[in-house]
Amino acid sequence: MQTPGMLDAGWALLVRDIKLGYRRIGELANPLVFFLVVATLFPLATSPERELLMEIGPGIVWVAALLSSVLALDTLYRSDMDDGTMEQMALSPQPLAWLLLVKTVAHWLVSGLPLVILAPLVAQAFFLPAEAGPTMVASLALGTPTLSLIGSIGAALTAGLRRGGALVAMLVLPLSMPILIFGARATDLAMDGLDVTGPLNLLAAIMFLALSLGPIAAAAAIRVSLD
Amino acid sequence: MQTPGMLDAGWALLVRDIKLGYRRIGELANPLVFFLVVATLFPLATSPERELLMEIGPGIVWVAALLSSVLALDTLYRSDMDDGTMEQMALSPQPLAWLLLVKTVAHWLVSGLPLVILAPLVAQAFFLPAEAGPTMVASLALGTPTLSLIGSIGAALTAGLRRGGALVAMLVLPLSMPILIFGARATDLAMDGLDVTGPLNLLAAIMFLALSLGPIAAAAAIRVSLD
Amino acid sequence: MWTWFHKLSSPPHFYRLSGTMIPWFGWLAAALIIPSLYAGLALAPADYQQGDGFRIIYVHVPSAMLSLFVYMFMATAAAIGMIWRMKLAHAVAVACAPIGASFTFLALATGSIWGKPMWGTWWAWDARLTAELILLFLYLGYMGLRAAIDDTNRADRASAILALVGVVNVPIVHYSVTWWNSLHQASTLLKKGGPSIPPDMAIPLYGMILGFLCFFGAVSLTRVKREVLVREQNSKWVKDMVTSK
Amino acid sequence: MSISEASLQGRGLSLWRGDRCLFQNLGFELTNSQWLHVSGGNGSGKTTLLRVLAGLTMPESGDIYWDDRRISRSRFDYHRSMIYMGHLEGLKGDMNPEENLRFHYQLRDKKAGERIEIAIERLGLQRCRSLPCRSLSAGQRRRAALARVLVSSATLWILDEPFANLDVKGRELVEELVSEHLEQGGMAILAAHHEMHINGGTRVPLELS
Amino acid sequence: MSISEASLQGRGLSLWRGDRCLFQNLGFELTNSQWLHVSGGNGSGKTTLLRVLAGLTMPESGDIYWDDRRISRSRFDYHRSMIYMGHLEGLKGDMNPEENLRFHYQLRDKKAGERIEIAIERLGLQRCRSLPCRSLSAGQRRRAALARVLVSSATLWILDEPFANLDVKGRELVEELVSEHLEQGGMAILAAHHEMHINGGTRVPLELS
Amino acid sequence: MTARQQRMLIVVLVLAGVGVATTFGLRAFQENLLYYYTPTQVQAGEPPLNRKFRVGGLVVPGTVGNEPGKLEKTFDLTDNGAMVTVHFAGILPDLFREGQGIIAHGKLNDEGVFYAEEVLAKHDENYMPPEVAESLKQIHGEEPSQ
Ligand code: HEM
Ligand SMILES: Nc1ncnc2c1ncn2[C@@H]1O[C@H](COP(=O)(O)OP(=O)(O)OP(=O)(O)O)[C@@H](O)[C@H]1O
Ligand SMILES: Nc1ncnc2c1ncn2[C@@H]1O[C@H](COP(=O)(O)OP(=O)(O)OP(=O)(O)O)[C@@H](O)[C@H]1O
Ligand SMILES: [Mg+2]
Ligand SMILES: [Mg+2]
Repeated sequence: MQTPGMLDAGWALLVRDIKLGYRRIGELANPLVFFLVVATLFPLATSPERELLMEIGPGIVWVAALLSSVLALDTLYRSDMDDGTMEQMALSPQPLAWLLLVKTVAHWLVSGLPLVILAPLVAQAFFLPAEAGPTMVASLALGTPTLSLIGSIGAALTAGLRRGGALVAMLVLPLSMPILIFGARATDLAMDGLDVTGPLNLLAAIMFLALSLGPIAAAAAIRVSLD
Repeated sequence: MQTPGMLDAGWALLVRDIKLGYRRIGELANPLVFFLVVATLFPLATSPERELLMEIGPGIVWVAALLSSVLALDTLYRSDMDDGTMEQMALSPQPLAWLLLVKTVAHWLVSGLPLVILAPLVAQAFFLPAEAGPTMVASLALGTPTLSLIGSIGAALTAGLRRGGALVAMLVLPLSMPILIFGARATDLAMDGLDVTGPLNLLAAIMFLALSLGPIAAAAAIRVSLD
Repeated sequence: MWTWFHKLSSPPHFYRLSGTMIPWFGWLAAALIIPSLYAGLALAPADYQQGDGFRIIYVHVPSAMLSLFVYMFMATAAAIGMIWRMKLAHAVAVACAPIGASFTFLALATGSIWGKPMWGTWWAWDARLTAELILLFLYLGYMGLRAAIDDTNRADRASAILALVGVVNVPIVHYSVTWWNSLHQASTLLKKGGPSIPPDMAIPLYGMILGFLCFFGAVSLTRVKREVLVREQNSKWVKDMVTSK
Repeated sequence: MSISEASLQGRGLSLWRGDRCLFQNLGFELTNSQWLHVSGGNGSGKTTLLRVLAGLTMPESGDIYWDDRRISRSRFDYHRSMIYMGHLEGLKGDMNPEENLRFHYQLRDKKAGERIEIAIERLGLQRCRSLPCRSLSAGQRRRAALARVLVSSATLWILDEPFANLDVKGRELVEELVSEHLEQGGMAILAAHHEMHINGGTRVPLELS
Repeated sequence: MSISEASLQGRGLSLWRGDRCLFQNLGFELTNSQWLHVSGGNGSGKTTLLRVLAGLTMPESGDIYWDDRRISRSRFDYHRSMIYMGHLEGLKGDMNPEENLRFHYQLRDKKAGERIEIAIERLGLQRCRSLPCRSLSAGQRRRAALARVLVSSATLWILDEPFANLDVKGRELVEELVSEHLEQGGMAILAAHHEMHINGGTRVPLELS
Repeated sequence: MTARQQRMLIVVLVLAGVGVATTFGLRAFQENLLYYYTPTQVQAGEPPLNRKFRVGGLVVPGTVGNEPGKLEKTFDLTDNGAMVTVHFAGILPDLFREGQGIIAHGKLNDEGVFYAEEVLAKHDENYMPPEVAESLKQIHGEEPSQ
């Protein structure tokens, strides 16, 4: 018997999770379509004027990002919890925090990354100036992983409960507020041609904090849920 | 043996679902908190100018309502499906469509009604004029049940699937768009002191249509999911 | 009539029949589309207002009409499949969805391209345009739902329900221009008191519409044929056919 | 005989799953005091057949008749006189066994109230009657599901692996309950891997392969 | 003997659930070629005890020692040499049995690849090896979970009701597998309601009440 | 309740529901569900003051104030009933010309002048070659009616 290294095990889990996420080609489109649909809702509900849309554009992109990440959260650990896979992972020789981190990364790759890539397109639809594009992408690239990491703690805490959906949102959304504020602020500043390093640095700081402490908290929460 | 009437059975189910929904006091707050958080997000993400907020206010309230209703959808039938209660309901002498309607009503009472009640408060936060308040409440009172009813079809279609989250949203949101448009329009009109009977009538029409046909579609979908 | 219906619904019979019909539809489509397109783009006079810009009508209108027609066709097939538990009808519905989505996309795209010079905007949140966009989302939702269910039988019935629910959107797309003061023009061809377009402009348009219909017939039959083959791969007639080749 | 005359027939039932034929042209007839013993190895299609008989799954071809009427046409009557217990227990984890039973009988039978008490006692659930079902042991959950069957005054019991997770006493109890039901003129359809010692009623064997 | 020396001890284990004491001051010792037979009626605490022994649940008091080291201190070593099969199978419904097995061994053991094939054959899963697990029958799923146990070269097997849902042949197979494992010097902890005919190894009884 | 009664009840309820829905629907269509207001409605004071809305109508021939070198334009809109003066600073769509249907989006000021921020040309459903349009004009002395 030769226990696989953390990297090997992590890679296997990553591949599995992405494969499960995209088992059918059609599903590749889901987060994208969801994001687009949510973005469509705003011009429908408010009035579709260029100026207004420009003003609320960054906010909408961020809200859509947050929501589509929260919406997918419920399934992050729930299914592994329900079918016993989580038990097996907790009993494997790999550190649970590492496995959960990998799962979170996979979740981000499936639900967050498409959004980062698609953001410029939505920005176009909201008539945001081209120079704000890179900042929007950068802020989303720094912010959405943090959303997933924070979300993963919430998902772990509620994994043992039946109806987690709204509860996760309740735990996660308040914690995600700062990210939203600074993310949208960065894009706003870029639209006015101002310096954006401040908010971006802050987003990076939060991301690394979440990256190093999040999985440990999540692992502890999962062990409690399994008890 | 004496089969209970539809009203008795429906009442029992309603009481059970509400009891389960509120079994933990904390969860009473969930949809509300979600709604509030989404609504708060905008002033945070965009700039908190009075005029802008006034303009997007009705739209934001509606989008928040729609999203918090979609978010809660996943749990509407899922848990009954997973533990076999749905099987038993499908095999009871009560019409399945009726039982599903009752479940949807319970879902609305837990997730939609608090929102209707809370809306004037949010309207305040967005500086909406007081005369728009009653219309906003009326439009939400007519629109959110429809959202739940349409959502229930989506939830029924995806009840047997593991990862329904984003798919439900994708199925439900397009169909909900008209409600969003007319709901926000009504509030908009009321803000200008104009006649709102048109959109309100339309919302009522859609609600009754959804009320009479929605449960039948949902029942058919559940039978398919159980197969 | 009833026996004909039954015979048609038997997969091997349908397979053979569609095999002979596809070329007919294909050639008919080519024979209609090519001359109509030429007539529309070169022979028809320019419009008194829009000049040559109006010629995009020859793609926009057929694809827009087909987007609605295909949806109704698909929903009807789905309903037949649900009511009479006819698998072939489900196969037809499945085969139609991507085609309908493509027509919808084409209508949206050509509409936008047309809208930019004529209206001065690519897009407006007008009733017709929004409803057409919802139609696209419905097609996508239909395909997404199918993709998410692995059992064909269940996928058939679940997606059929969705298709039927979505039917409410079709009259909204069609009548939006009469119900609301939309930016989109009202109906030209189906106008009360006859079409308000002269024959030399209209005939190529009718030709294109018929051509698109035949094209739809050919493509959909091809897709249904393949779908039937996949679904019936374990049945005797398919195995016989494969071995005899 | 406290249960009125009834009959269940399956005619020409066939079902494929993927490329696999689970059963083809299967037929049987069951009347009062008879029980259908569905047997076969793992994956032979017992669960699937039971779901077809309950009306949850559509057979590819063939029909099921209850009192000579197709069950798809007389759902109300059939479901009133039939109770199904599958692999899933149908208990809400947040409610205790008693609440669960009460809820099910609010949908099925107005008069079941008194029988709930008896069923809880009979199945040995007194100790855990007020625990939420999620913290019950596997066997206790199974017993609660069986209590639901017992409370129903259904003519036809359809039980899928009723013995799973039960201890020795529990298994004997189930055999006893089924026997009593058959003696009163009821019918039962059982799928199980264990030998069954059912004294009352007549066994109708049905072996799937 | 292909498996190296090892020992598992429980000392002074106690656990309450609500106001109920499931076990108190429970102790045992297990070494190579021994198996612990945990028995007791429904709800007596077998599953709970097995989860405690696996390290999933914390006992109220007492400790478990693997090779004389507390398992809470040497998680890595313990989890490497132990495999647990509970009421839940730990199979992803969207993946087929083979993919599931492969995934588990990518986390546990680099060299398990070759043994997967053998395990699938041994447990009779050839026919359904490429079906998504959600469409397997209950018994087939149980067999896939057992295949996971078989593939592991773990010293200690902890199996909770391994016989549930299995047909007669399946039950015999499990007995055979456990016997072989014990003969090779392995250890096992089994909770079951059925009589077990395990020839290899020594039985250490543990009755919960 | 018997099976039959149950089925009847459901059918009745569904039909009643659809009926009520139709009533509301019909009532809704008698009300204001517009994408834009007509000049007549504007004159009657229907649209809101100090808020943006859309006006649609035909550009009245001869009213397009064309100051060369300047982007700003003023013109009148009519629906063959009332008239509204529109002021617009920006690039007009190709199809904008006298007699053409357009939709303007903006605000009404105190003097009743409509300050547009966006002008969209609305094309009607009539298609014809230029010569025909010309001859029609000669016969009727006007553009084909909207
Ligand atoms: C994105 C923008 C557009 C969309 C989504 C769209 C959509 C549609 C749809 C769905 C139809 C079919 C209606 C039916 O059969 O009932 C249609 C028809 C038509 N559209 Fe568009 N359209 C767009 C832009 C335009 C533009 C810019 C023009 C020209 C100014 C135009 C001219 C027409 C015409 C002439 C018809 C045929 C009407 C008839 O005779 O029935 N469309 N459009
Ligand atoms: N898509 C498919 N293709 C091929 N076979 C399938 C498919 N879906 C399900 N099956 C098979 O159908 C059978 C379903 O069996 P079912 O659950 O009815 O068995 P069972 O007799 O209840 O078994 P058990 O004793 O294990 O509970 C399984 O053998 C499964 O492998
Ligand atoms: N909060 C609580 N209060 C009192 N008793 C509890 C509580 N939570 C769980 N229990 C009891 O603890 C026991 C847990 O038993 P466990 O699942 O370990 O039983 P088991 O021996 O595996 O039974 P089975 O043979 O049915 O699988 C059950 O009897 C349950 O009723
Ligand atoms: Mg089974
Ligand atoms: Mg147990």
